[in-house]
Amino acid sequence: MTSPRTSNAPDGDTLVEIYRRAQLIRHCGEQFLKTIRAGRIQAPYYSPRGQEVLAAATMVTLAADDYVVTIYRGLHDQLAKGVPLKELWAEYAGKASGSCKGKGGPMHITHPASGVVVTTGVVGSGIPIANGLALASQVNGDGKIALTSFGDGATNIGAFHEALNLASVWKLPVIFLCQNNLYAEHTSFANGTGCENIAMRAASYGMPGVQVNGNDAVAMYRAAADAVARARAGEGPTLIEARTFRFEGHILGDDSHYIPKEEMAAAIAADPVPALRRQIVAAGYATDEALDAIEDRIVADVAEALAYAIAEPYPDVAELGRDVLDVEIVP
Amino acid sequence: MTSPRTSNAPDGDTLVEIYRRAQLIRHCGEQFLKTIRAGRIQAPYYSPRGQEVLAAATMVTLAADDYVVTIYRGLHDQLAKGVPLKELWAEYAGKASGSCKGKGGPMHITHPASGVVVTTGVVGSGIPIANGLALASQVNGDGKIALTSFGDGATNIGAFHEALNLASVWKLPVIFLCQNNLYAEHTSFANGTGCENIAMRAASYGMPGVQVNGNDAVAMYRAAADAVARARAGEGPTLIEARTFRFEGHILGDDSHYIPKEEMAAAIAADPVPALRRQIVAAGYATDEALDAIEDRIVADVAEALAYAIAEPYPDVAELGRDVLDVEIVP
Amino acid sequence: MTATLEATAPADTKPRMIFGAEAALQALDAAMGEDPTVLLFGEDLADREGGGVMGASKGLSTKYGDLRVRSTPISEQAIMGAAVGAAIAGMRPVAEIMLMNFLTVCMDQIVNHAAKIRFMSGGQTSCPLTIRTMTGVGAGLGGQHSDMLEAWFAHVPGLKVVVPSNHADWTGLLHESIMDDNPVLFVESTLMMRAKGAAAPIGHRLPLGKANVARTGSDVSVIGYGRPINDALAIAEKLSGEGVSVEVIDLRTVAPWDKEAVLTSVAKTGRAVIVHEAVRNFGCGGEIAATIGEELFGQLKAPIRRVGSRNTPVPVSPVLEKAFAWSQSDIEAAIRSTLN
Amino acid sequence: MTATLEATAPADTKPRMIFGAEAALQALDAAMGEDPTVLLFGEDLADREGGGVMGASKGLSTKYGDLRVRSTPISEQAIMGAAVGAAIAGMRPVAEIMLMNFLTVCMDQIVNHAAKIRFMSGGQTSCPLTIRTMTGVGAGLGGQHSDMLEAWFAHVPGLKVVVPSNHADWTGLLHESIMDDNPVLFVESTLMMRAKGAAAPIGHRLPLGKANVARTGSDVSVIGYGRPINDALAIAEKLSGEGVSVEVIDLRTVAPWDKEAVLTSVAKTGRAVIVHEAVRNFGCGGEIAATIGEELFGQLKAPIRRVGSRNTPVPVSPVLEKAFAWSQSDIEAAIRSTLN
Ligand SMILES: Cc1ncc(C[n+]2csc(CCOP(=O)(O)OP(=O)(O)O)c2C)c(N)n1
Ligand SMILES: Cc1ncc(C[n+]2csc(CCOP(=O)(O)OP(=O)(O)O)c2C)c(N)n1
Ligand SMILES: [Mg+2]
Ligand SMILES: [Mg+2]
Repeated sequence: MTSPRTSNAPDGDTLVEIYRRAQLIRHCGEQFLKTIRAGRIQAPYYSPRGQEVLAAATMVTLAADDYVVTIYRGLHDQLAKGVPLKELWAEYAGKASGSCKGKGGPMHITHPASGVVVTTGVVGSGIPIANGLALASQVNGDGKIALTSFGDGATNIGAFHEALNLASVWKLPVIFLCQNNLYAEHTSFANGTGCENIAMRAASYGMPGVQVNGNDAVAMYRAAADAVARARAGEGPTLIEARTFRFEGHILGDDSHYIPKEEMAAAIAADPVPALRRQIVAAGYATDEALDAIEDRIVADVAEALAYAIAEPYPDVAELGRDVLDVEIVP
Repeated sequence: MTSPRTSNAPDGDTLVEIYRRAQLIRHCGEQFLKTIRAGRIQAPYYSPRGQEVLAAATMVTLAADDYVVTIYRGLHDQLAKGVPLKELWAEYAGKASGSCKGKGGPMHITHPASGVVVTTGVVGSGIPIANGLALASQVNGDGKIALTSFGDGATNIGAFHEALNLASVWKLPVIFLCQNNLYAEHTSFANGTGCENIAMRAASYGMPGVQVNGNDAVAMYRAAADAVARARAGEGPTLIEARTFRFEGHILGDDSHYIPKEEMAAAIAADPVPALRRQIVAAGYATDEALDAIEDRIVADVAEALAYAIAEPYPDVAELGRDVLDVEIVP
Repeated sequence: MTATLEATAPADTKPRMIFGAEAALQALDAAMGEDPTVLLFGEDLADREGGGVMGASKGLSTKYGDLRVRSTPISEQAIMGAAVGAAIAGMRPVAEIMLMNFLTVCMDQIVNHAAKIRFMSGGQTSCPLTIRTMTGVGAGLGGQHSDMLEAWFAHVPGLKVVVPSNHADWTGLLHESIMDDNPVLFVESTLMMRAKGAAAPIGHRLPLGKANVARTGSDVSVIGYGRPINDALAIAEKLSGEGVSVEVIDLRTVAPWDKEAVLTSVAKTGRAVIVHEAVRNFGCGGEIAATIGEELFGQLKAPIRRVGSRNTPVPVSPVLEKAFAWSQSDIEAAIRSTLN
Repeated sequence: MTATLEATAPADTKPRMIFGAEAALQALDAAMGEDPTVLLFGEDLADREGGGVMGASKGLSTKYGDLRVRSTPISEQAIMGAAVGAAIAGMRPVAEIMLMNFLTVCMDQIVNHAAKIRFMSGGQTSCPLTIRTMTGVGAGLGGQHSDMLEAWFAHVPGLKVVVPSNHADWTGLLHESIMDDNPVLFVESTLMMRAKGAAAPIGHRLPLGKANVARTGSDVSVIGYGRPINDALAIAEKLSGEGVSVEVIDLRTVAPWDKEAVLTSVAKTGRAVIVHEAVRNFGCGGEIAATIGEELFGQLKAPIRRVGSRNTPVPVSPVLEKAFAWSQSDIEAAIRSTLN
């Protein structure tokens, strides 16, 4: 496990941008919870609440056309990478104007224009795919890199192992971001994983493994920026283990009964979003008023996206025969 | 990577027994090569030539009813664990009296009485199965342990990763023996594997990882005996990386064109079988004459098994409908 | 061997109504109580993790101990491999793979090992394991969480495949599957898991490989398995009002399927409709229809119709999901088309 | 769209005779030369490792460079995932999975990703990858190295499945598969790899989804794909001596299959025999037979027969392997039975 902290800390504007994205995730997520709970949208919902700063501080280090591969719990990654609210909401609602025309749904959000090219629902499955994206960049020499985000539980599945080894052997420009929220569904990290941390697993592939507090915007930014620099320079892959916590259950409806109350309370007390706000205000990067204005704007945008998603039409049934193959079929 | 060499070195008789088993493997293997090359038996043949001492020194540390799971290149493991020559030969020849009635063939040699319960042809696939055998022992409390043998190339496949992690989490009485012969088919260890050695991968699972010269009977014996003791004591799994080399190609017909000539020549010069003989004689554990007698006996036994295999009848066609399910079917 | 005509409701007049999870739990509990070699493992299924995400193993790790009931890491190959090994060593493991699409990460253990070990060892080893898995369209879970893939496994000699259509059968068939000496893939329905149905009586066991004549009739045979059986029964009831007599054959076991029961029924009615939830193309319906067509050539009064889901990945949007899935009206239309 | 009647032998009178590996190599070379986005990876296939264990990619890494042609570790999930990712990013990867049974360790990438990504993304991403794999009974390799599993993939909407029956088609179909904008599973024969056959002319490409009427006839249609087509042709030749006129339809593409060509043929002959190498039960033959039976009801002069391998794992002993596999005499018996 190595920790070469060479990248600079984010400047004030970058921290404010990280905060903006984190708040966007938080408000959007809260609105999803409310909307689904109220039955206005039917969708499985995997809340990223608690992991917002991690995603925001990571994604600001990427270029717009860098690739991101994320998972069912991917709302934070998607918003932080720039997936537009309206297409996202419409997709959750299964509408024709959703980013995937309502065919993929929340677990498969895809928006190539913002670099989010794959969202998967099978644990670990996105990791080998990220290699392929990075491979294309390597062949094309276009300088794009790929980042794949996954959970702690995913590091126990075969695809993780195979993909990290291949990325190392091929020196691919890829970043493996493990968002270690300490639980995989109902199973605690300690009960499912044979080693003490994820970062150390990088040694098995001869690549740098970095452990970082994912809830600390500065530390997360620097770790991500380091990995980006390595990948961009053709020095190969990095495994980042970003420690974090999820405040809601695994999926809407899960009451987190398997998490000790004190553990949850401590995590919520250390909520990274308000912590980042305090940090920004204390450092004088932005005033409370300016941050409030950002938040107001977000609240309005989310409300607009929600209204849009509800109002939009469902796809035409003829859509069923489209996109199965490159030509329309009679299904 | 840890190397707790606590077990005693093998005594003279044990070394002689290791030598006997190694010679059995060598002679049996040579006879297979000849017989298949001559077209008297049609079978794919994966020679273990060069890896005999490794298998012999490992298997003497196991009890008769301990489980072994091995691979297509498993002749050395099977003979060292006690699979009888005649059933083995008859199975290679596809005969009714083969250990598997001719249904499994060389790649699936099975002989529960000697503990060889599974031989697989899919790289890495036996590793998770060994966990299940060890699990049964753990539940039954019968003290049996399971050893699974596989190649260096197999450590890059997902099943390896998943199985080692699970064995660690469940503290299973299982030994993971990687026979690192430096090549996986035509791919060199360095070109396929992202890290410098296999033993270090044990750290990813919080289990001891031991690297040993598998061609050194004493070192191999001690490493295996250590792992056996750990498993037997309920202390959990061990990963052993035993370095070795294969002298013949991957499979009969492969001319090893991808192996540098000097590398091959050096390995053959260090042939572990005669080396062990010199060691035994030098230490006075046995005379050359006694060792010759052992070899003569082996040569006779192999010849007898060959003759048996050739003479035995093929299975009845009705066998096709048997053993598909627990009851006979019309296929 | 002919089909068994069996009431799916238990003996007492007012059966207890239970969720699907309880139907599974009843069988698991009974099998574990009866046979100490029955082991359970899979993700989150011990009580420390809540006894299964659906609660289908609630209480079992407490009752039978942590040695016999274990939560696992997210490692399906390791889960399935452990089941194979334990089975070889004389256990009756029940491995839970949360959703059927996740079988795609552990096919090797199922297809190359569990299914073949008895044969490849010449009968020296056997592999009496049960794989419980869940799937189905209608829950809005989309392409990677809804596929019915039983046709794959039916095509693998050495495996048995069971798909229950109701809660009582679920219990009876699962218990039997665990006690069967062959590897069995047991496919449960996500939506039935969340729905209530009549419980099976205590100790209920149903033989594998035997179909159930769920409704007798004389004009047309509807043959299928799993959830669509309930739709077939509903349509049969509806059509009986029009004087059309529909026989409904619930295969229960997809492989090996009860050919005799099916042929007996179709020989009687002269008309057949096959229905399953899986995508129609290259689904199990093809085998059944082809067999009927071959065996009863010249005796059929109408073409054999097949009903299944559409030939696309499972979409998420409710309108598309509905259009994708087989439906009662598909079944009705197929039946009517055989009557013209 | 009707079937194309096409000579499988190239134009010049004395075609070059080549091993199967060369048939594949010819297509790979042509595709790589034509399109710089074509990438190749799989175990041992670069020249450093000998250009593929069969030599099917010999010289390509030298000719097109190590960036485009790469040997991989033994990591099929990583291989297939890399193919999926590269395809999404605009490449045309050809991933080699040494043997078909090893697809069982990377089914997730094929089934949950490659096949569905276009649909699940609403058409925003596509996955133009080709999977080359090898298999087949007769080489004495047994249960884990010989299975024909194409029925699984035919049942997965979004995938194309191609199985050539001869060397020239192999080249023509492989080239086309690589250029196809959908994920294609391309199944090669282990025994054909080692056998010689007539080479395709330079630049040979054959359309996917179109069957080949390999022999015209009027009494009975034999429909199939892969190696048994050659047996069907041999039997057709033999029976022609008895005045029986057999039409042989080589599907070439199993999914989507050329329904029109098949129905046209059977409408003409009134008799059908389906043949494939895979185990008969729940194989692709069921779909084809069921479709013919449904579409041509009342027009058939005899029951549709299906020929396939027996319903067991693939045995090793030569006598059992022979008993397991489909055979010419199976095909002959099936044809004769339709003529009674
Ligand atoms: C191969 C596979 N197995 C099981 C599941 C069911 N499942 C969905 S999420 C999940 C837990 C994943 O935990 P982790 O990787 O830590 O990510 P987190 O949900 O905590 O973000 C499980 C087991 C799945 N989707 N895929
Ligand atoms: C999953 C899988 N992929 C590929 C193969 C083909 N194959 C057979 S042996 C082998 C090399 C294995 O190398 P290693 O693990 O080092 O064992 P060794 O043969 O050197 O003993 C390969 C690639 C296979 N049998 N299974
Ligand atoms: Mg987690
Ligand atoms: Mg090796």
